[in-house]
Amino acid sequence: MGYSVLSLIANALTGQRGWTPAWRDAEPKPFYDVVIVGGGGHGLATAYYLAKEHGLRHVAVVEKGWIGSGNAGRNTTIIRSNYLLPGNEAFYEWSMKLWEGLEQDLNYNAMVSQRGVLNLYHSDAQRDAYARRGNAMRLHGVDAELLDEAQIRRLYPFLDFDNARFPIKGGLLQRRGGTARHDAVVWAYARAADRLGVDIVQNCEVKGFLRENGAVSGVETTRGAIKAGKIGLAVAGASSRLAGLADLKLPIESHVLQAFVSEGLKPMIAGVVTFGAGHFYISQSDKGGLVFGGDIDGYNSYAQRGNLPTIEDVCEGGMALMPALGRVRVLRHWGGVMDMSMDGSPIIDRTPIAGLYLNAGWCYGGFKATPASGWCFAHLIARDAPHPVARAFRLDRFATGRLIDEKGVGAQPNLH
Amino acid sequence: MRIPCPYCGWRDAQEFAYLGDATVERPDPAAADAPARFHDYVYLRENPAGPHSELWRHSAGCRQWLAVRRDTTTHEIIAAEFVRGRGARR
Amino acid sequence: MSRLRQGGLIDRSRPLSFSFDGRSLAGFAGDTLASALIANDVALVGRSFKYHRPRGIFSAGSEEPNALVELGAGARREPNTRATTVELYDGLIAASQNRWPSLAFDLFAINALLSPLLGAGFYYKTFMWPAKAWEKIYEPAIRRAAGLGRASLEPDPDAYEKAHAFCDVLVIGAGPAGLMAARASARAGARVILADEDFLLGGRLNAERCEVDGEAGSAFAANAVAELASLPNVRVFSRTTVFGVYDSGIYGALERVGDHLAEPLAYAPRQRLWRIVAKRAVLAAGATERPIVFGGNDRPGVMAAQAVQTYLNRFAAMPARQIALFANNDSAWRVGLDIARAGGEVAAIIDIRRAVAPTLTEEARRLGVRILLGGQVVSTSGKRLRSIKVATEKGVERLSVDGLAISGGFSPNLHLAGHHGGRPAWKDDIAAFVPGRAPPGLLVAGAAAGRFGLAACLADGVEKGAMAARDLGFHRKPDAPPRAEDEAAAVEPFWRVGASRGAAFVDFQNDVTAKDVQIAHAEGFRAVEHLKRYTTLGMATDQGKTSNVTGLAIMAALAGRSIAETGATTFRPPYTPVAIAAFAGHHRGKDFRPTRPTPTHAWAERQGAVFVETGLWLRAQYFPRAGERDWLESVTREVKATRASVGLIDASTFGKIDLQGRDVGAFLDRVYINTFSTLPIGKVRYGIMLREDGFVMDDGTTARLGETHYLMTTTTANAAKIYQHLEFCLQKLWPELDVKLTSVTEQWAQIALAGPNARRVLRAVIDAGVDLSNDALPYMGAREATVMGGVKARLFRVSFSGELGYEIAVPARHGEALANALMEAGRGYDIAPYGVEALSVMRIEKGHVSGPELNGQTTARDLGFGRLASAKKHYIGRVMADRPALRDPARPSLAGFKPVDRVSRLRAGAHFTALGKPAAIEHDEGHMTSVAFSPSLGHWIGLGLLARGSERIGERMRACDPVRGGDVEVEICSPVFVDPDGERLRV
Amino acid sequence: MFDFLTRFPPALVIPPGRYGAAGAGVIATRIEGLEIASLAAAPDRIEELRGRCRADFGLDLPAGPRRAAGEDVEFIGVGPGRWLALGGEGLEERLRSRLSPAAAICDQSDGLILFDLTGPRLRDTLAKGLAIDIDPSVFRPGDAATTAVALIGVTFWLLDEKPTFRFAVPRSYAPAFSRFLVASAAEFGCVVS
Ligand SMILES: Cc1cc2nc3c(=O)[nH]c(=O)nc-3n(C[C@H](O)[C@H](O)[C@H](O)COP(=O)(O)OP(=O)(O)OC[C@H]3O[C@@H](n4cnc5c(N)ncnc54)[C@H](O)[C@@H]3O)c2cc1C
Ligand SMILES: NC(=O)c1ccc[n+]([C@@H]2O[C@H](COP(=O)([O-])OP(=O)(O)OC[C@H]3O[C@@H](n4cnc5c(N)ncnc54)[C@H](O)[C@@H]3O)[C@@H](O)[C@H]2O)c1
Ligand SMILES: Cc1cc2nc3c(=O)[nH]c(=O)nc-3n(C[C@H](O)[C@H](O)[C@H](O)COP(=O)(O)O)c2cc1C
Ligand SMILES: [Zn+2]
Repeated sequence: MGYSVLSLIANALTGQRGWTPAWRDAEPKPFYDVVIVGGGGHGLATAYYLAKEHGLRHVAVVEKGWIGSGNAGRNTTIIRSNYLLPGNEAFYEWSMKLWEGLEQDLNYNAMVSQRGVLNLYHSDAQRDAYARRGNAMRLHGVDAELLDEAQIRRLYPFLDFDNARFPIKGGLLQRRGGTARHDAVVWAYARAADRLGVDIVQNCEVKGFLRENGAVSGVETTRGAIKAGKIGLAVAGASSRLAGLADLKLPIESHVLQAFVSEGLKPMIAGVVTFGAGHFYISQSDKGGLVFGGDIDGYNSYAQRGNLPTIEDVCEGGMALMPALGRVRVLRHWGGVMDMSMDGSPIIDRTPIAGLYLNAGWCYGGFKATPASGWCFAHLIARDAPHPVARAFRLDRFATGRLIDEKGVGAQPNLH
Repeated sequence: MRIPCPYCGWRDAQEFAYLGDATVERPDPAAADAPARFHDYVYLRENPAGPHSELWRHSAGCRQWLAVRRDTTTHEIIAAEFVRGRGARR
Repeated sequence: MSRLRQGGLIDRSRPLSFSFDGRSLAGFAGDTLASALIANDVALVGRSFKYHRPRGIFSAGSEEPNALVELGAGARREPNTRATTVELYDGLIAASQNRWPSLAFDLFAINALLSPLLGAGFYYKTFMWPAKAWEKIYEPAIRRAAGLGRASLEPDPDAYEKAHAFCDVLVIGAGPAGLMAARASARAGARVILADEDFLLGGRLNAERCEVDGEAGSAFAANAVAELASLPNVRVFSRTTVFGVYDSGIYGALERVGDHLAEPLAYAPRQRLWRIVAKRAVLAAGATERPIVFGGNDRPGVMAAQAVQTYLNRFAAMPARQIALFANNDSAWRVGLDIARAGGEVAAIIDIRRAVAPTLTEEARRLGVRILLGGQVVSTSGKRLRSIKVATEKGVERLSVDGLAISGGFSPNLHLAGHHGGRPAWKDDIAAFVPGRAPPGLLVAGAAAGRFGLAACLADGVEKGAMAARDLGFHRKPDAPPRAEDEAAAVEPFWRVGASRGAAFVDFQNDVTAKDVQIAHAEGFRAVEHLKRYTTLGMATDQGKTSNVTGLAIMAALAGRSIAETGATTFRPPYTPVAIAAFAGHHRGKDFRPTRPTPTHAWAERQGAVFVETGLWLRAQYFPRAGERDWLESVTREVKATRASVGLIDASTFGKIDLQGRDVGAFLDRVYINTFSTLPIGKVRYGIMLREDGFVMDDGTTARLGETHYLMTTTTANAAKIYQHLEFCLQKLWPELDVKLTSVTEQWAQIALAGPNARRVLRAVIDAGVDLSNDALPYMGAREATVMGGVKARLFRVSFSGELGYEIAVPARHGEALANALMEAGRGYDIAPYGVEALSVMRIEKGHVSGPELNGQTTARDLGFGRLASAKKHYIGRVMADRPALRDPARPSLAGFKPVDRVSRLRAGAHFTALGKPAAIEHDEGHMTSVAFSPSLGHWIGLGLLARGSERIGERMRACDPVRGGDVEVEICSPVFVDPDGERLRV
Repeated sequence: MFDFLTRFPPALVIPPGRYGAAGAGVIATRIEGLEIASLAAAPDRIEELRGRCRADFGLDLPAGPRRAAGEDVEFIGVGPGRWLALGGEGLEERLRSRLSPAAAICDQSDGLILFDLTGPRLRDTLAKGLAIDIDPSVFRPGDAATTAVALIGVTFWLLDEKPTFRFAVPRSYAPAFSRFLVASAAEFGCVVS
């Protein structure tokens, strides 16, 4: 059923009996034109755009658990397109554009909220680096403003301006940045894809690949073999494991990133704020919880949980930035396993194995990419050619040297 | 997480800096296929779900580089030893 | 007053006064805020999250979903505080929250009327039109209605700290199981820590009428605690919640040191965050009672049966005048009996079961309590509970009650056992989850392990405590567990009254009803985690301690699955919410990170320096003088003075690494792109280091002090990183090399003296006999010497400023004296101390690269060091620097820039685009990295990275700076603006 | 944060005085007059160095994080093949003349600031920063450790059972260390002399 005020009223009057599943819990069929592995945001968006933009009718998404159980369901929901390097900026801006029309396109309120993303700076050098980035954005036609301390004070008067170890000198603001309700994005894509005939197969873990003449021809799953014309991997933190099943080694390490939510509070923090002198960023969810995070723990992990040093480090950053947070309590903290790529940027590319396509390496920033990642991955799979805005995300860039290293820290994933 | 430094004893992982995969060996830069081998050395690291050999430096302690065996699914530390002297040419 | 005349573990000799919503009330020491409210007959305590329904107190512990208050005022205001865990103190101020204008009359209560519209997921289905209205209208309205309490916007005035503790066995929870576990392992000789979140230890022993070893339970607990506290190998922490299990036996715990006081004691923190490193742990956290789901089960006056028992026995407070009980298990019967024995009026014990142990029914009858077997409460009424309707075989009956004690059974508090991802296992006989695979070293005992009888808990505690100790080599035959009885504890799984009317709550705090679970089921959100995320079941501040199991049991029934198949959601820390400030401890404000002063800090301060944070260091930025209007004027003066005569700056923050050994030269050849093995003794050379991926990592100078002795300097920012890198090379890559590294950064104060008069000034401080002539100490020379009458020193004739320059290093304690001596010696030359700003101006004038150019994205060729790289040797990064994209001649490379209109100001971060082309990314050719106002040239200058920059001298470009509204036409020039041939260096 | 700390500029070591609650739970004394040097030996020369130390100083270089003290010099193990030496005037020269080139010797007398800490509540205070078990049953006189306290790298060793702990703190971190110490000891009363 289509969602609208009317459908809500109709159901309110009939005791909520009219609702039907948002997506079918499909049984796997023996063959699909395309099988997407991974029912996170990226996999589901890919399937949706394969069906919608490229007219594919036999597409399945296979997910080892429940959809959204990976990073799509556990990220801090920040969306923005404030990148520095050309290979990135055009792509993330395309994603931003898709976010801006997403809810109407999918008939689902994913609470895309453009409340502004503010990156604070604390030194002249940092200001210049942000100016460089803001200018790159503006040259791309993207909104960016460089604010000074007085402007920041007006926006967030309760930051520590007067007793800070690293004084706040200003910030880079992208007003179009903001947040989206992460789980809803997954459900919205699933529902929209399902309506276009995509099979969403949950509790179906890929355990291996079927091979014919060197090419992949299907997947072995916990629910049997599924043949496929093409296979797209969109398994976020598990990319190395899946690629390993096809004897591919990727320039990726899996690391844990933690996130935090506080108890619910009345509105306090309007947009997204990031601290430039420590590892801390924060926003407030519509429910009222302060959602925040910081640096990755910094060691390879598949455990989906982290440790106290990072938790303390994040909260130290929080207190340094906003000493009014003191009595706000951490309600829950958790971890997600991410693909940290060797230059901090993603990969959307064919693999050396015919029929196998790769969408990986999103590090801690792939949520905002969800729409464009799906869009571009669908394009690549359907047309066998990279989408123009994702052309830089090649797998061979490590060999050619065309790296996209926003931070300039080199092949050291735990520093990206 | 705590790591048993062979010199200092059990210490919080916070005292250590992490570098990752300890199994890669720096190739001979003079080899004919050095570019390909360096590519693999710099960019392709082991990333197993399970026991992993990895480099940690006891930065806040004895400053030694350690090879630590650790399970990436449980964070259990299986063993730790100095890299110096381990397979080193004397 | 509902306070009983006698009994309870409160101290009636210590009355306390407090206020709730402005009303002054009284309680006693030993009360919680909740028990004091009950004793004052306050039933309405808060409003619910979504529908703003009136709510009272439901529990007596940290599982409380309803009674959340704002505690304290002003900067100390603490939202969402559970009244049930707040220890009462004199002067306590509490206020209800999430209501407007008042608790009794709340306008948002209209939401309750809309509740048919606001079912699970309603917001995903609407508010989409028009698209722009979300941020402007819908979202702000949703946000204002949501949230709970209000955080203070003022800095938290209290102190917090962290601490570490180590033990053999950590026992979590000091109920019967925990006390026995602690005693057993302590008696065996283990180092034990016993922690309990309550201020009174004993757990249920303080709440139930029971006997242990012939004593009242609470007395037994007090004695056991006293024994433990007296043992040297035991530490007892009360008011301490163990909130998380981390790796390698690290447990996070929060001690509320001063929360039971109006203000923390002077010099004591409010809270202390403990990292407890335990070889073994015993989780003895008890069990939480579950409500039953039926229409109107959230009304003030409906309370968990165990909570009623706690208020009665521990706090001597009777929660209501006429109380009915509604249960599916034996335990609630004893609550009814306790009420009756204490003189309360029990309206009825309603049990869904038709058969109940005769011991219970007989005792109830004896006390004159009415029994309704096979009965179900189908509805309730009253803002504060006035009556309930009960359905039995005989029909529906209305009972007038102002209290309803409910019990749907018990859920073991196994949260901590699940923190490493182990899934709990369902046990039908007790209708509960018990711990599955627990974190390594963690044992579970007592009710937390699903053992609900007192004797069983005591015995289990002894066993687990002894087992933990034995595992660690402490062998001692454990004492027999104390004598006690296992009361009847039968239970029949029952979740929800199917035939009930009105909103039936599963999760009280998030207002999740049985209907919401139904919607989730209909819409396919059937996986427990989908159920949780779609309905928000279990996501409130109580994390579903009372609601999760019920919710998933209802889903299981709808989906036709067993509870075991349905499974539970993931347990995550913290067990109860922890203040952000506690995790931060001392590290806030100026103590967020250490501040590192330079050796001449005090001297610079006396010179009037303005300081700037450079990493952890605090360095002099510039030295303003009276009459100067702004920093630019001061900096310009400092540069002019230095270039005209002489200036000095503290350069101690550079990393200094001492290298000794036979193979240092060979080693340096492998880590620098240029050659150092050939460097003569007494000489300094500039070097570039690459990362293994071929990009520049750092630059700096290295001096050869002896045949086998070198001294390297690194940039301030990279000092630790380079040291680590060199250690890596030596320990991992080339252990055969004889090179010993020692950081001497802290040992030496290093002052750079620069300007045409530098030699003259230096002469005045250097001890006699040191030849400073150009021949004896030429440019890039180094030597040891003594200064100021015998202070050992090292002289390096190097220059970042481009002037005749020396860096003089002395042991750090002499840094200040050296600065003073140089100032004194330079007085006749108008010597000027200069700061990092002037340093930066001079290095830009000289075209020296620094942080903004060494940004990790540039190659040696980009920066003009292509020719420095030796082709005759291998070095780190060489192979990868040869990749095609790194050799691309179109890469941006270093060039200089001047504004065409010389009065224009340049700004770093501007992008270069072709003149006459639109300012768009297609025409982006690089960016300005560093700029300065050049006092030497009288206009702004810049360094930048521009595609083929070095080949385009003389061309003009736009420097676009839209974020600052600047757009300046610039001319490309050599990056060296001053003294291109370096003549001034060599004089 | 304790208000009284805000009176002191973060770049300066907290001056001598009494801080916090009444009493002297912790007493901190800055030690001056000792010279300090670092020793670093190549792995294949450690035995040689040991021999020379034994011969010239009558001391066994500790093989682990421990202290070996003689008449006029003491050695603290800080890593494999690495020691700190402490002694009276001319230490560096004495060491160099007897131990070079078996070890690289660097003067650190100015690089490290020494504090002696003692008092009945010292262990409780140190527990607020040290992630190391310093219980008397575990950490005994003569034991040493190099670790971090409140983000500050330190080496410390236990001199006696009173207990007196001696801390060597990098010079530029001494102010931060003193702030940590005074804040942590405030509840027990802290005397800085
Ligand atoms: C704590 C945290 C905070 C973050 N914050 C942000 C943020 O603020 N902004 C932002 O832009 N990004 C953020 N990210 C990153 C972002 O969440 C991810 O980059 C993005 O979600 C990854 O894409 P995905 O949604 O498709 O991944 P996922 O949701 O992880 O999808 C991958 C799916 O593949 C499934 N899968 C794995 N193996 C198999 C198999 N063998 N067979 C079948 N299925 C399999 C998994 O179960 C999973 O559901 C954050 C990440 C984390 C962990
Ligand atoms: N008859 C029944 O159905 C039934 C059911 C459950 C319990 N009980 C009774 O309850 C008692 C159970 O004994 P027990 O010792 O297992 O539990 P308990 O409830 O007596 O004690 C648990 C203690 O752990 C503390 N605690 C919980 N989580 C904590 C944490 N994270 N950190 C610090 N402290 C924490 C609590 O404050 C409490 O004091 C027995 O007397 C038993 O008879 C009876
Ligand atoms: C943006 C965001 C907001 C969240 N808000 C809450 C919340 O209000 N209450 C809650 O219990 N958990 C909240 N969570 C955390 C989830 O409960 C859960 O921990 C997270 O999605 C990771 O899943 P896992 O813990 O099941 O592994 C939130 C998570 C995110 C990403
Ligand atoms: Zn160590």
